[in-house]
Amino acid sequence: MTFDQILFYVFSFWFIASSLAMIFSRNAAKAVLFLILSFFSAASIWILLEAEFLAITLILVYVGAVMVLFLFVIKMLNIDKSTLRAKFAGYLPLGLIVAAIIIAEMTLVLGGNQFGLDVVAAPARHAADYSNITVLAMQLYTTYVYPFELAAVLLLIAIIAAITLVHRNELNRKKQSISEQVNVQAKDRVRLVSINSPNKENK
Amino acid sequence: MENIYLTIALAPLLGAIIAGFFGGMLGRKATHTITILGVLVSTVLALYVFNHHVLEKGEIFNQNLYTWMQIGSLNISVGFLIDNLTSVMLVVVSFVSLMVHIYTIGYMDDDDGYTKFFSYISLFTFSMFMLVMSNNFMQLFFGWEAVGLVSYLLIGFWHHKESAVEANLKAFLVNRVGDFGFLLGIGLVLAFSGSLDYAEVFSSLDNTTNQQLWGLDLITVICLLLFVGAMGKSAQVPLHVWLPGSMEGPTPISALIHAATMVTAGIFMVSRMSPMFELSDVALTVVMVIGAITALFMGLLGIVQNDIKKVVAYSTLSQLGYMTVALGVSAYSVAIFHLMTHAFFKALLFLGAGSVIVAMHHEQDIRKMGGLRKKMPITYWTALVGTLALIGFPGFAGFYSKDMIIEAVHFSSLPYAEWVYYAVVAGVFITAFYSFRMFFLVFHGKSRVDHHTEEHLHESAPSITFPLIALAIPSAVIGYFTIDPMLFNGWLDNAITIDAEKHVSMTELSNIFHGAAAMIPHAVQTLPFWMMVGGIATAWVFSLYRTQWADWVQNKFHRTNYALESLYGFDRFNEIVFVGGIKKLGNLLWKVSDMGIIDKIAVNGSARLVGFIGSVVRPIQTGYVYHYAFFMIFSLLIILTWVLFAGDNPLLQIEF
Amino acid sequence: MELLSLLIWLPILGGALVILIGNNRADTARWASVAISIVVFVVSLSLYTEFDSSTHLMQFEEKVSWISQFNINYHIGIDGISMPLIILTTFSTILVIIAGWEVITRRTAHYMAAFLIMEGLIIGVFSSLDAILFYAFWEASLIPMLLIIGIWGGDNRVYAAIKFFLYTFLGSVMLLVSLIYMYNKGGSFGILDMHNLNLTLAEQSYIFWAFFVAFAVKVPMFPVHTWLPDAHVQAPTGGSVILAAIMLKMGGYGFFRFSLPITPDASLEFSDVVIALSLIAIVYIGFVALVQRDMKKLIAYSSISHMGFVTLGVFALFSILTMGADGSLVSLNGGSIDGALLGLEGAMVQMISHGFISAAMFLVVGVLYDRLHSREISTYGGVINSMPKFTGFAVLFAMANAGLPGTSGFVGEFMVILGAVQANIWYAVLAATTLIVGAAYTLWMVKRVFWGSITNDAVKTLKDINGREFLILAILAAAVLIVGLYPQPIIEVMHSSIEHLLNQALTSKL
Amino acid sequence: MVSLSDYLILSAVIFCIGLVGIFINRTNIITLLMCVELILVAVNTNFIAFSHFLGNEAGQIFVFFILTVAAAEVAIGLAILTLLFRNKGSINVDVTNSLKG
Amino acid sequence: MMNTFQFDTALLLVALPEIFLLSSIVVILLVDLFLTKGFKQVTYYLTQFSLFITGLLAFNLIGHPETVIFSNSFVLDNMASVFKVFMMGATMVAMVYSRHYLTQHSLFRGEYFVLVLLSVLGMMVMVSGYSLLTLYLGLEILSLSLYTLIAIARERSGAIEAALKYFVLGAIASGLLLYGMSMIYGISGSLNISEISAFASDANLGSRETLIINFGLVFLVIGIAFKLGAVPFHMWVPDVYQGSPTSVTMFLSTVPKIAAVAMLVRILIDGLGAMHPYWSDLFMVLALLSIALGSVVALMQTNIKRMLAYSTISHVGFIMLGFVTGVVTGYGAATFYVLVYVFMSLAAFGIIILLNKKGFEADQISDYKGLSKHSPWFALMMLIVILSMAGVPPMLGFYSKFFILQQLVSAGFVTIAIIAVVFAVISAYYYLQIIKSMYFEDSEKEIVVSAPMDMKLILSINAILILVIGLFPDFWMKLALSLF
Repeated sequence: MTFDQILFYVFSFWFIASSLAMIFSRNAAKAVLFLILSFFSAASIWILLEAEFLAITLILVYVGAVMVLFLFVIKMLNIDKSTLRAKFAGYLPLGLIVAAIIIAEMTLVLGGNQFGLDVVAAPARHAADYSNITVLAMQLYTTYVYPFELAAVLLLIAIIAAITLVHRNELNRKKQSISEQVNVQAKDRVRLVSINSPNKENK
Repeated sequence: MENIYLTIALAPLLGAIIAGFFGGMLGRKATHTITILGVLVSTVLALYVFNHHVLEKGEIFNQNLYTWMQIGSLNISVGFLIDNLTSVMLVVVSFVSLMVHIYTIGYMDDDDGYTKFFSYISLFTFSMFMLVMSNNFMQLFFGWEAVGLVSYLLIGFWHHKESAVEANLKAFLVNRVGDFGFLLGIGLVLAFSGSLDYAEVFSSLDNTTNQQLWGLDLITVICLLLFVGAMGKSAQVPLHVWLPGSMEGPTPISALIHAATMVTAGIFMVSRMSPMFELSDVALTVVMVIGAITALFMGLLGIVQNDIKKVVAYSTLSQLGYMTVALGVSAYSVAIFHLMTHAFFKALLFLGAGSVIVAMHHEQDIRKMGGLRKKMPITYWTALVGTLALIGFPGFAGFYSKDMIIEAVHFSSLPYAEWVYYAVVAGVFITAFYSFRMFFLVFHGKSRVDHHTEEHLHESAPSITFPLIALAIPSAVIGYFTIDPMLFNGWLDNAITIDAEKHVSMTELSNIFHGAAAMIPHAVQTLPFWMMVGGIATAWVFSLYRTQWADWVQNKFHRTNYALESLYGFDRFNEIVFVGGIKKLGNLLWKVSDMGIIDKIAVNGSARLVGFIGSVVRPIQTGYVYHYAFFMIFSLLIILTWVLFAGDNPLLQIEF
Repeated sequence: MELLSLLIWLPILGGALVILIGNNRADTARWASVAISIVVFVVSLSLYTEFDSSTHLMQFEEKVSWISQFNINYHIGIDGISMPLIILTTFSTILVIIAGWEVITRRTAHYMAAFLIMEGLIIGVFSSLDAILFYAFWEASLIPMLLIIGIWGGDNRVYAAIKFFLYTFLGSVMLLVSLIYMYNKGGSFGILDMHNLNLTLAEQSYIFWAFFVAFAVKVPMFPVHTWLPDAHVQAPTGGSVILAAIMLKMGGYGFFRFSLPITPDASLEFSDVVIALSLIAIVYIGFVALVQRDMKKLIAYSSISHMGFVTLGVFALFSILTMGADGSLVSLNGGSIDGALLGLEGAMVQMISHGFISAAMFLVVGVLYDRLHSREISTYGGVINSMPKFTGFAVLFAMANAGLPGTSGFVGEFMVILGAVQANIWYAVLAATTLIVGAAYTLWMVKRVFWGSITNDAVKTLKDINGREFLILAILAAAVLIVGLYPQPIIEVMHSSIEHLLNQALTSKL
Repeated sequence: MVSLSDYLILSAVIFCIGLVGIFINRTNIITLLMCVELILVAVNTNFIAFSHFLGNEAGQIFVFFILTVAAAEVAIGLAILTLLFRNKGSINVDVTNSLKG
Repeated sequence: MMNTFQFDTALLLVALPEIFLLSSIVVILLVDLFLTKGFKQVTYYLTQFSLFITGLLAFNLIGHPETVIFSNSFVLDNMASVFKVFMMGATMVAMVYSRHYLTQHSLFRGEYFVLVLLSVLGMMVMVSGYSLLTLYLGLEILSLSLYTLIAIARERSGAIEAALKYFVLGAIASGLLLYGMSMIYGISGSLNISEISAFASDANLGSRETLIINFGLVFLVIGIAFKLGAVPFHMWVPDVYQGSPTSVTMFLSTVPKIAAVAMLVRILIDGLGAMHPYWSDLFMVLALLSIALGSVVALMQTNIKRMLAYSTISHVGFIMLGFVTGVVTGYGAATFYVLVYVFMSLAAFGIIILLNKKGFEADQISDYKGLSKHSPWFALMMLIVILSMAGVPPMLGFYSKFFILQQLVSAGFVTIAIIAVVFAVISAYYYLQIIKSMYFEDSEKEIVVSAPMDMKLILSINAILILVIGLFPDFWMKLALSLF
C-alpha cells in the first residue's frame, strides 16, 4: 500500500464517517460541524488529486463563509434546541436499502473494469513548479470568460434574492421613534381606572 | 278507363281530406254530403267497372301510376291491376261503404266527432280501394297497413273509453304480428323474383323450384308467411284476439271494417296469390286447418256471448274461418263468393244491431232486451233476413256460399280434409244456434228492457233503416243470382289460378252443380240443412221455451262454460306471456343489462375506475418534501437498474 | 365564395353575429337567426337543383391548400350520399330555431347562435373530402352540442353533457389515429385518396375497428349507446332534435364515407359482428324502449333501435354480394344487386326519414314539456281532450315512428328488411320484429299520453298548439308524408353514388 | 496508486449519503440544505478526479463554478428558510405539507 | 505557460440580445432603487421595453448562420433565436398579466421584474448553451431566480412552502444533473457539446464508453425530466403551481418549459443524439407515465392551479413523445407542442389572474361558477383555451397533439399513440369541469373583472389567436420544423 493509498483511505474514512454523522445528527449545529469535517476531508482528497486551489477554496469559502452562515442562521433562529430529538422517516430501513443498492450499482459501473488503473492510468505527478492556480486562472479569464460572467450574474441574483426575501422594509421593520419616545407622557403609559367590585353589587 | 279507376280511388280520399281538414268549417251537413257523394261516385263507377270487366269481359288493366322508387333494376310503383276479382271487390267495398256512410248520418248524430268520423270512413274506403286495386306487393302492403291505421283510429274513436283505447292498441299490435310475417313473405318474394309486381312475380315462380328454407320448400315458406299476414287481418286463430275487442268502436265501423271489408282483405290477398298457394299443398293444408279451427271454435264462443255486437263479431270470426277453409281447398272463387255474400249480410246484421243499440240508448246486453219485434219492425225483418242468410237458410245468400264451401271441403283431397269437413258441418249447427239465440233474445219473448228506455223505444231514423233495407235485398238474393256466373262461369277466372289436377274441389263442384234453384231442394236432403234446423230449434228451446235449461246446462258443463267464457284463455295467455313477459323482459334488459351492466359497470364504471386510480395515486403526493425526495431517488434506482440490467441490450452483465 | 363554402361559413359567421347581437336583444337575435337559417336552407336547395345525379363523382368541389406540411387541404365536395344529409341539416336547423322561439328565455342569442354554428360545422362534416378537415368539423360540432345540453338542459344536464362529450370524444380519437396511420402510408389525407389506398387485411382490421368505434358511438350502436338516452333526456328540445336528426347521421355517414370504401375487406370480415350488433340494437333496444316511463327516453331508445337499420342495411350487402374473379358482382344466397342496393339506399333513406321523425317526436314531447314541465308518461293521459290538433300530429308521427306505410318511417325499414331477406332470412326476421315492438312502444306511449280520459287536472288546462308550433309540426308532417309517398327523388339523387360505393365496398384491396 | 475508480466510488458513496440524508431526515430543513452541499461536494470530487486523470483542467473549472453556484444557492436557501421560520415559527419538515394531493 | 487567446469582438454581436438584456437588468436595478413609490410603474415599462428590444435583437438574428463563440460555449442557431423571440414575447405577455396580479395583491416590487429578467437571461443562456457548463449555469440562473420569485410573496406560507420544496428538490435535481455531466465529462474528456457529440457518434465506441455515457445519461435525463416536470420527477409541480403567487405560476409554467426543451435538445440531441436508442425508451416510459398520471390525478383536483399543474405534466408527456420518435420532424413536433403549450398556458393563467382581486385568488374551480353569465366574453375565451388544452379541433391544441401523434405513428409507435389519445380523452374530463363551472352552473356571487384594459385586450388576443392560429397552423408548424 502506497502512502497515497493510505492517505486516501484515511481521508475517505473521515469523509464518509463525518458525512454519515452529519445526516444522522440530532442537533443541527453539530451537523454543521460534522459537515465541516467532511469538507476538510474532501479538501484533503482534492489535494491528493492535485487540485490545490479548489481545496483551499473549499476550506476558505465553504468552511469559512458558507458554513459559518449556516451556523449563524441556526443560532439566529435558535433551532438547534428546538428540535431535541431527531426523527427519522418510517421507511428508514427501506431508504437505506435503496441507497445501498444504488451504491452497489454505481460501484459496479464505476468499478475497476471501467476505471481501474489498468484502464485509466494514473497521470504522472506535475512538476514542482506547476501552479494549479495559474493554470486555472489562465483558463478562467480566457476560455471560460463567458461562464465567469454568468457566475457574476448568479451572485447578483443571490444578493438580490437575499435582500428581497429577508430584508424587512420600513413597514415591517421594528425601529425606534425618538420623538415619540421623548414626547411620551405619563397618561400614555398608565391609566387609572376605578373598578366596581361585582361581588358587592350582587349582594 | 284509367281515369275512372283513379276516380274510384281518389273520390273518397278527396272526401276524407275535405272532411278531415275542413269538416269543422263546413258543418255536418256539408261534410256528410261531400263524403257520401265521394263514395257514391265510387260506387257508380265501380258498378261501371264491374260491367266493363266482368259482364263485358273487358281486358285486364295493369298499369303503373307513378314510380315509388327505382333501385337498380327493381322498380316499385304505385299502380292498378283491375281484373274481375278487383271489380267484384270494388263493388262490394263501395256498396257496403256507401250504405255505412248513409247509416252513419243517423247513428253518429249525437257525436262530437261527427265530421271526423266521416273523414275516417272515407279514408278507409280509399285505403281499401288501393288495397284491392293494387298491382304489386308494396302497394298491397300500403293499403293493408292503411286500413289497419284507420281501424286503429276508429276503434279508439271514443278515446275517453279506456276499453276502446286498449282495444285499438291491441288490434294494431296483433295486426302487426301478421304484418311481420307478411313483410317477410314479401321480402322472400322479392328475393326469388326480383320484383314486387304481381305479374312478374307470378311469371317467375319457376325460380323457386327446389329451393328450400327452414326445411320446407321456399314457396311453402313464402305462402305461410303471407298467410300469417292474412291471419292477422282476417282474424284467424290465434291472431283473432283483436276482433272482438274492436267492437269498442262505433257500430258502423264494426259493420264496415270489422265485418264486411277489411277483415276480408286476407281472403282477398290469398285469392290474389292463388298462383303461389297452388304450388304448395302444405301451405294450403295449413290454411284449411287454421280456417276450420277458427270456424268451429270461434263459433262456439258466440254461444256464450251476451253482448249483441260480440255475438255478431264471433259469428264474423267463424265465417272468416269458413272463407279460409275455402281458400285452403283451393276454392278461391267460393271464398270470394262467401266474402261477398257475407259482406252484405254481416254488414246488415251489424247495422241492425247498431239500430237496436241506438234504440236501446247504447245498451248492448241482449239479456236486457227482448220483444223488440213490435217496436222496431223494419229492424226486425231485416235482421231476420240477415240471420237467415248467415245461417245459410236455403235460398238466402249465405246458403249458397256456405253450402259450396262445405261441399268443396268434402271433395278436397288434402290431408285432414275429412276432419275439416266435420268441423264446418258442426259449425253450421253452432251458427244457427247462436244466431237465433240472439235473434230470439232480442226480438222475441218478454221484454226485459228497463222502463225508462222502454218509453223511448222506437224504430230508428230513415238514414238507418234505409241501409238496412238496401243491404237486406242483396243478402237475400245475391247468392241466387251470382252463384252460377261467379263460381262456374268464369267471372273470376282471369284472376285466379287453380292447379285443377291436384286440387279437384272446384271441378267436382261444377260437376254436381245444376243451377241455383236446384240447390234448394237438394239441400234439404243434406246434413248441413238438418244441422241448421237443429240449431234453430235448440236456440228456440234455450232462449224462449225453457230458458232455465240454459242455466242448467251452464252449471252442468261448467268447465266447458268456463273455457268458453274465458275465450279459451287466449287473452289471458297473451296478457301474461306477451304483455307481461315482454314488459318483464324489457325491464330486465333495461335495468339490468342497459343501465346496470353497460352503463353502470362498463361506462360509469370505467370512469369511476379512472377516478379511483386517481384517488389512489393522489395520496402519493403527501406534501412532505422528504417523500418527494425519496420518490425521486427510488425512481432513480428503478431507472438505473432498468437501464443497466434490463432491456434488449443490458449494459452490464452480472456474472456470478 | 363557392356554394359549399358559403353553406359552411354563412351559418358560422351568422352565429357569431347573433352572439354579438347579444342576449339583451333577444327578439332581434331570434329574427336574425331564423333569417340566417332560412337563407342557408334556400341556398342549400340549390345543391339539389344543380346536382347531377347521373354521376358518382364529387360535385361542387373546392380545394385550397390548408396545412401544406401534411398535405392537408381545405377540400370539400358532395356526392349523392352527403347532399341529402346537408339539406336535412339546413332543414332541421330552421325548425329548431323556430322551436326555441319563445321557449328559450335564458341566453336566447347564445342558444340560437349555438345551433347556427353547429349547422355550419355539421355541413362541414358532410362535405369534407379531407380527413383532417372532416375530423376538425366532426369534433368541433361536439362543442356547441355540449354547451346546448349543459346550459339549457334539464336537471341532470351536467352529467349528460359530459358523458356525451367524453363518449364521442373517445370514439373519435381512434378515428384520428387511424387517419394518421393512413396518411403515413399513403401520404395524403384526402378521403378519396384513402379510398384507393392499398391496405393489408391486418391494417384494414385495425382501421376498421378504429372507424367503428368512432362511428358506432355516434350512431349509436349497441353497446356504446348509453350516452344517448341521457343526452336526449337532458337536452333541451332543440338539442334533442338536432342530436337525433343530424348528429346520429354523422355516424352513419362515416360508415358510408370511410368504413366501406377504405376497409372493404375488413368490413366483409367483420360484417357479421356489425350486423349482430345492429340486430341487437333493433330487438334489444326495442324491448328496452317498451318499458320507459320517460317520453324522451323512450324516443331516444327508439332512435337507437331505428338507427340499427342503418348499420344493418349497410353491412348486409356483404352477405348478399361478392366480387367475382372477373370483377363482376356475384350473388351469394341467391341475392341480387338490387338487394344490396336496397340495403344501402334503405340505410340512407332511413337516416333521412329518421331525421324527420325523431325531430318530430322530440318536438312533440317538447310541446308537452313546455306546458307541464314533465316528461313522465304518467303525468299525462287524455291529452287529446284538450289538444286535439296537436294529438293529430302526434299520432301521425307516432305512426311514422312505428313505420306505417305512407310515412317516411316505412320506406327505410321496408327497404332494409327487403334487402336483409336476401342476406339472411334471420336478419330479416329479427329486424322485422321492429314492426311489432316499434309499434308497441310508440303506440303504447300514445295511448297513455294522448288517449283515454284525463287523470291529471293539469292536463285539462293545456292549451292547444299555437301557430308557431303548428307550423313546425305541419312542415315536418309534410316532409314525413312526402318522403313516405314518393321517395324516388331522394333515391334518384343518391343512386349513382351508392352504386359506386357498392363497387368500392366489394372490390378487395388485397 | 489510487485508481480513478476509487475516487469515483468514494464520491458515489458520498453522493448517496447526501441523497439519503435528504429523505430520511424529518427533523429540520437546514439538514436538507447541508445534504445538498454534500451532494455537490461529491460531484465536485468526481469532476476533480476526472480532471486529474484526464489531465484536463475543464473539470476543475467546472468545480469552481459549482462552488460559486452552491454558495449562491445556500444564500437563497437560507433566505427561504428564514422566511419559513418567520411564517410558521418552525423549520420542521413536517410543517411544510399544506400543499399536497 | 501562456495561452494564446484571441477573441473577435465582432462576434459579440451574436450575443447581443443577452448583452443588452444584462445591461438593462443592471440599469433597471439601479433605476428602481431611486424610484419613489408613485413611480414604480416605470420599472414595469422599462422591463417591457427591454424585453421588447431584446426580442427585436433576437428576431434580427433569425437566419443568422450558425455561429459558435466564447470558446465553443455559446451557440447561435435558428432554434436559439426563435426560442429567444418566443420567450421574450411570452414573458412580455406574462408581465402584462402579472402586473394586474401584483397590484391586486400588493406584490408590486421592482425586484420582481428584475428577477424575471434575470431568469429570462438564464433561459437565454440555456437556449444558447453549447457546453455543459453554460447550460448548467443558465439553469441555475433560471432556478435561483425562480426560487426567489416564488418566495417573493413573503407573507404567504403557501408560497414559502412552495419555494422551499422547489428549492430542495431542484437542488437534488441539479445534483443529479451535475453527476451525469461529470460522467459525460469523465468519459468524453470534454464539456463541449460538439465534442461530446463527436465522441458519442464515433462508430467505434467501445462498450465501456457506451456504458459510462448511458450511466451518465440516466442522471442527465432525470435532471431534464425534473425541469420539465415529467413523472416520476413531477412531485414539485403541483405544489409549486398551487403555492406560488399566480403570476409566478404562470411564468414558471410557461417560459422555462421552452428553456427546458432547449436544454434537452442541446444535451440529448445535439450532444448525445447518437445515444438516441438508449434514451428514447426511457423517455417513452417517462412520457407515458406523465400523460397517464397527469390525466388521472388531475381529475381529483378542485384547485384550478393544481389541476393545471397536472395538466402540464400530461402536456409534458406529449412533448417528450415527440423526442421519442428520434427523427427531426418529431423534434419539430415537440417544439411546436411546447410553443403551443406556452401559448395556451399563458392564456389559461391569464384568465385566472384576470379574475383576481384583493383577497380573492380565483384558484378554485368553483370560483368560476356562472362566469359565462357575468362575463360571457372571458368565459368564451376560457372556453377556447380549455378546449384547446383538451385538444379539440379547431383549436391550436389539437394540432400540436395531432403533430405529435402523426410523428409517433409515422415512427411506428401506433400503440403509444393510442395510449396517448386515450389519456387525452380522460384529461378532457377535467377540462370539462371548468367548462361545467363556467357554463353549466350558476352563482349568485357576482364576478367582477377589474383588470386594466391592456390586460383584457392582450388576453383576448391571446385566446383568439389560439383559435385563429388553429385555423391556419401551417406557418407555425413549418417554423417549428425549420429549427432542426
